[in-house]
Amino acid sequence: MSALLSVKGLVAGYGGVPIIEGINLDVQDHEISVIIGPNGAGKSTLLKTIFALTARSEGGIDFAGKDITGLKTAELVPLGISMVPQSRNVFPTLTVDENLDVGTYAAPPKDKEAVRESVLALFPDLRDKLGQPAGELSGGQRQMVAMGRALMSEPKLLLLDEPTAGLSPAYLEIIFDLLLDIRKRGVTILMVEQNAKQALRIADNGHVLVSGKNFISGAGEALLNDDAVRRSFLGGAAA
Amino acid sequence: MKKTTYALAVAALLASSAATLAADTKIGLLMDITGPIASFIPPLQNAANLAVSHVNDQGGLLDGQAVAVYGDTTGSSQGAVDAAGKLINIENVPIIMGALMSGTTIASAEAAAIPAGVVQISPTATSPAMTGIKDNDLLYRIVPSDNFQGEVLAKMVMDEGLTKVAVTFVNNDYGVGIGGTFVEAYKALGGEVVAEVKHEEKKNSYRSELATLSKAGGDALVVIAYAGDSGGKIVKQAIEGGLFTKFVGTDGLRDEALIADIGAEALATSFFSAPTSPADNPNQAKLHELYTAAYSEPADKPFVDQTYDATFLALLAIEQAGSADRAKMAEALRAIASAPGEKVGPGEWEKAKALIKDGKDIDYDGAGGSYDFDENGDVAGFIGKFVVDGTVYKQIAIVE
Amino acid sequence: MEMTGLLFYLVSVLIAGGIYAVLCLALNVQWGMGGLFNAGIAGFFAVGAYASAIVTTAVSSKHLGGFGLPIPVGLLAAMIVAGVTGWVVAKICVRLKSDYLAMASVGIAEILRLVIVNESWLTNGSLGIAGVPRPFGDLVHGREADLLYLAVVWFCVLSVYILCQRLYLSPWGRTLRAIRDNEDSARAAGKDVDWFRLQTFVIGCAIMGLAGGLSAHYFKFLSPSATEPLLVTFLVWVMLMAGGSGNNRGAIVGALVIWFIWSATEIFTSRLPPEWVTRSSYIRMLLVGLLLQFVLQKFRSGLLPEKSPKIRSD
Amino acid sequence: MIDFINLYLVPGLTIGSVYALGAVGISMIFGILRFAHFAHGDLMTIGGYGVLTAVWFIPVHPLLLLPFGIALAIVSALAVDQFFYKPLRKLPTIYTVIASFGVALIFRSLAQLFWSSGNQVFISGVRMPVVLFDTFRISELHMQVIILTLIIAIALHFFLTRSKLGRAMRAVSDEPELAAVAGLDTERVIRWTWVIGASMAATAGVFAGMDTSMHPNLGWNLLLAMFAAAVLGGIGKPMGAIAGGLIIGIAEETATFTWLSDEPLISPSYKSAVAFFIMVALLLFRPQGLFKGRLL
Repeated sequence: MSALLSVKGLVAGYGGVPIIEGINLDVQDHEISVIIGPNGAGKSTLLKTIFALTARSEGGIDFAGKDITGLKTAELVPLGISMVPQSRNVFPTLTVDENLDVGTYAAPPKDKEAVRESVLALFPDLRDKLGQPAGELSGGQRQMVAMGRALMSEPKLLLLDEPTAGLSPAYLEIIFDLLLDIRKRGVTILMVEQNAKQALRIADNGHVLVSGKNFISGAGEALLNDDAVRRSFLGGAAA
Repeated sequence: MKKTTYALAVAALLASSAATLAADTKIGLLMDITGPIASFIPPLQNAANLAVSHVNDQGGLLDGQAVAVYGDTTGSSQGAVDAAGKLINIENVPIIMGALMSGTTIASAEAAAIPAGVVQISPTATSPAMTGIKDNDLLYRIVPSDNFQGEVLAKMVMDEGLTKVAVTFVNNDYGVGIGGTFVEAYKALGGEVVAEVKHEEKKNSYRSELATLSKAGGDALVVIAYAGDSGGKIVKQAIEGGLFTKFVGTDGLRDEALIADIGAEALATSFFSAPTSPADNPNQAKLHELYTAAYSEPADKPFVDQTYDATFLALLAIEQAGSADRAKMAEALRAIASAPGEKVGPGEWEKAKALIKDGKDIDYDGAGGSYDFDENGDVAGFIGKFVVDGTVYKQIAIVE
Repeated sequence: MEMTGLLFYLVSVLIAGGIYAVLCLALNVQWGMGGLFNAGIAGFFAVGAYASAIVTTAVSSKHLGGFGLPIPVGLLAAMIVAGVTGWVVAKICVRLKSDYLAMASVGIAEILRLVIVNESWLTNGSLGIAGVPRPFGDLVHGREADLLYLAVVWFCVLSVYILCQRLYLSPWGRTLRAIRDNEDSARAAGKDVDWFRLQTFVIGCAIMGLAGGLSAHYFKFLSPSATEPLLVTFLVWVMLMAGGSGNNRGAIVGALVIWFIWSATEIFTSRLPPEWVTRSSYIRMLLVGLLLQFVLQKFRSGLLPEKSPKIRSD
Repeated sequence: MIDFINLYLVPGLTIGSVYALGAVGISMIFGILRFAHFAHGDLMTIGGYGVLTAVWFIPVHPLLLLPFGIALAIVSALAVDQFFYKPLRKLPTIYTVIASFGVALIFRSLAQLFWSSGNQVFISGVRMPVVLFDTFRISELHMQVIILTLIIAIALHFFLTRSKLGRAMRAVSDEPELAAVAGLDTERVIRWTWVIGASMAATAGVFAGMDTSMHPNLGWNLLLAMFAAAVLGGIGKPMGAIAGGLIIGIAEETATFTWLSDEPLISPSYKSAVAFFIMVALLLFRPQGLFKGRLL
């Protein structure tokens, strides 16, 4: 089985200083993959480079059997990739409904109304807030709007940059449950996460990044129980 | 490759100056071409060019042609000093006509012309401060200082039987100069200024100013501003608003454009003051005829007469001096401008040249007056009273 | 073109260029070191010019003044009054981001202009202040007096340059550049960013005031036409960008080069074919506008770039 | 009282409409391109001259020839964006601000080159105002200006909230990086921002020119008040800019009304300072503007 997303020898960074140096990564279809690692390891940069938001200097990216190296973000969205950035992930003065609508602009779905309904089915809380400016919502609700917006283009692959950053533990659970729901709908997820333990629990695959390089990859459960990973990144003994 | 092209272009430009024949004589025309009074300049450049072309069409200057070299003050002191400096040091002109605004005229005279010993003759600078400058007899102007027109205007208004007026003037050296003197003189004559409002140029609406002016109920509105700018707008908006029907204006307002814009009927009871010459002046009509023939546009615009005259006077001074020697200019200028002497008017270069050649004394009487300089380089001037007659202005009285 | 003429033209270019160099150094303190966008240079320049003129002229019934004080006192007053004005402005706007400061400073300059043309008791309004003395004015007359003034102006340029250079290299200057390049980390390092900015703005404004004073004594006559924003604010920006913002020597070189270009272009544009000559002034303005675009795009770091490369925060 | 309406309020609304239309563009450009566009006033001037030129050839009412001015302003705006602003897009925005300073000068000198520096009028002659209820006097032009501005404001509102392009513009203005993440074509949004900003600027320029006369400094002289209006309305809030423009216009005119005594509250000489004082007060006490715009 070939991977949905395949990253080979990716080098990227800012102003000539590489932040990620030769990353290899495969993301299988219909799976949740999570990237963990210490601060500054280049996790977000990897995500941004895949989505063409950061300049790539070397390496290649394949998506769904197609070489997407060098394509622009606006060209990736119609191919079926969306991303939810870590912060500033909603348009604050646009209403929730408008936020969702903007999600369809780059890749208009055939039946916009149906997609909207299915997204709202995933986030029923948003239904009463459709007319409210997104900036007035709580952090967790905003995360939902952001994910909803990303799903409006009916992506095959959803890139999430720390979806639980700054959220209360209660919301953390809700978001992780939602991710499982989203996967059920056939969307592949690649996410960067700080809450490594919880993330690895729901993940099919995990990748550990250390100072811009692959450290170790494996199944989520396997990584959770890996001694080296546990010592370095999960904080002490196994849970 | 590109560099070569640039170098060639620069060389060509420089060469074009060298192409000026040795016998030709330059005259410096210092004008506020860009900057706050840019809108007045095009007809004034026409007027100056007309004077130069009259010279060149009628025998030329000295042994060659007259060549006009412009300097742009950019309406600023820095630019004025710089432009005058270039005319003096690079172009090596013997005499400068200009500048137009008092501020640029005085700055260029103080920091460039006077130190270099170059005569400067301004057609329009009216600031009283010019009189007191230590100029070694180098700074001249052919308009009376503000004090004069303001005083005369006050007398005219009183004589008209208007004892209560509202006054508005544009907030620049022209408006404030005449306006201030007018108010003082008018009060001294027993008149009552019911409202006095200084206004900014180039605003869109002057209705709130007019509201203040009209509230006090004056007999007429005295407008000291330019027809092409705030003055015209104020008259128009006052009529449209039904606030005033009678206006008193100065030379800035006495512009054919005003009649064209407002209509003679609405201005029937209004009158205007403007510098003029002692007797009924055929020279003005003549200049206007020449100007209209050359540019096919009306000539009755502010300062066209004075600019032509100042340029013509400067050219006459060079001819009179017999060479482009700066040191001789002041004396020559006084000789050709003042009585006695045979009268010469606008466009009469051939006649003037012949008279000078014969060693006869001449006296230029221009379209804007007769210009007899006093010891300060000022002219006494005569102020005419004008009313609208059809599409033009008619002079009905003269005050000395 | 006789040689003495050329010499005196050069002298006048160097005097004006020197006054611009002072302005440019002042802007370099504000923008080059502090990253503060001051679009109201003309206002502070005007305040300085009027302060010095009022303090040094003889008694006049037309405006405030008649103090007849020595010229150095006038220049000092110019710096103080412009500095205080700058302080008031900075108090209001310095914590705002650059564009707001730009708009606010344009507005300040406009207000100052209105005050100058309207409050005749203070400034004689649009009629201007006559008889502003030149230093050593009684010593030499004629064009030679310019040589003396040239020395005075360049003495000031040199003094301001030394001051700016010391500021630049001092710990204060380092902090300032740190703030300019990365405000957040400077703030995190416990620097009182707003206070540093305020100081920068005030110092810059005071130096602008000095330049204003110098120009008033050069023209010997001061009217609102000495403070045209185009020739003061705009040109100084072009100069600093062309010279190399952040570099004090660059500021001086930029001032001289751009003033020379501005001044000398007229010698060429006035040689255009006759049908263009009456429009030559606009062509000159157009060229300067295009020159600025060229500098911004192809020549951004200027003739003398700042030595330590800027670390861009974005 | 009727004097207040005739001589202060209606002129205030008229000039306010001009400010409003100009401020919309400034606010949108500020929101989307994130820089203060100092050449916006001169863009108005260019638009005004476009119509003036059309009037010389086609002798109909100038307002009918508005499309010519709009077209000229759009072409000019897109050209300067392409050649002068776009190359600086990746740099700190302040470089673009400086560039726009230069563009303002370029526009002005071009206007002087092509149309000369004199004052030129669209329609000459005294136009007596329409008198309603015996005392209410309003000129035809002012009525046209105010009504057209209202229509434009309503159309703009629907455009921004209902159309895809309008929403995309607001999205880019809100969070440009997120808009890029969402795959929006930012350059296209920028182009449309210039199109709309330039159209309104041209309209405002024609209104201002018709009310008085065209001259090369027309727009530059209005710039400060338009900046104030944009700040007042909240940066990146086009509808706020409309409200801000009207408020500034009315404030400027009515500030000279005899509110407290027989003397004007503020001397008319200081009228142009009113906009600025409002702006400073706002920066001090409510920097996000009246309508919660972005805080810079």
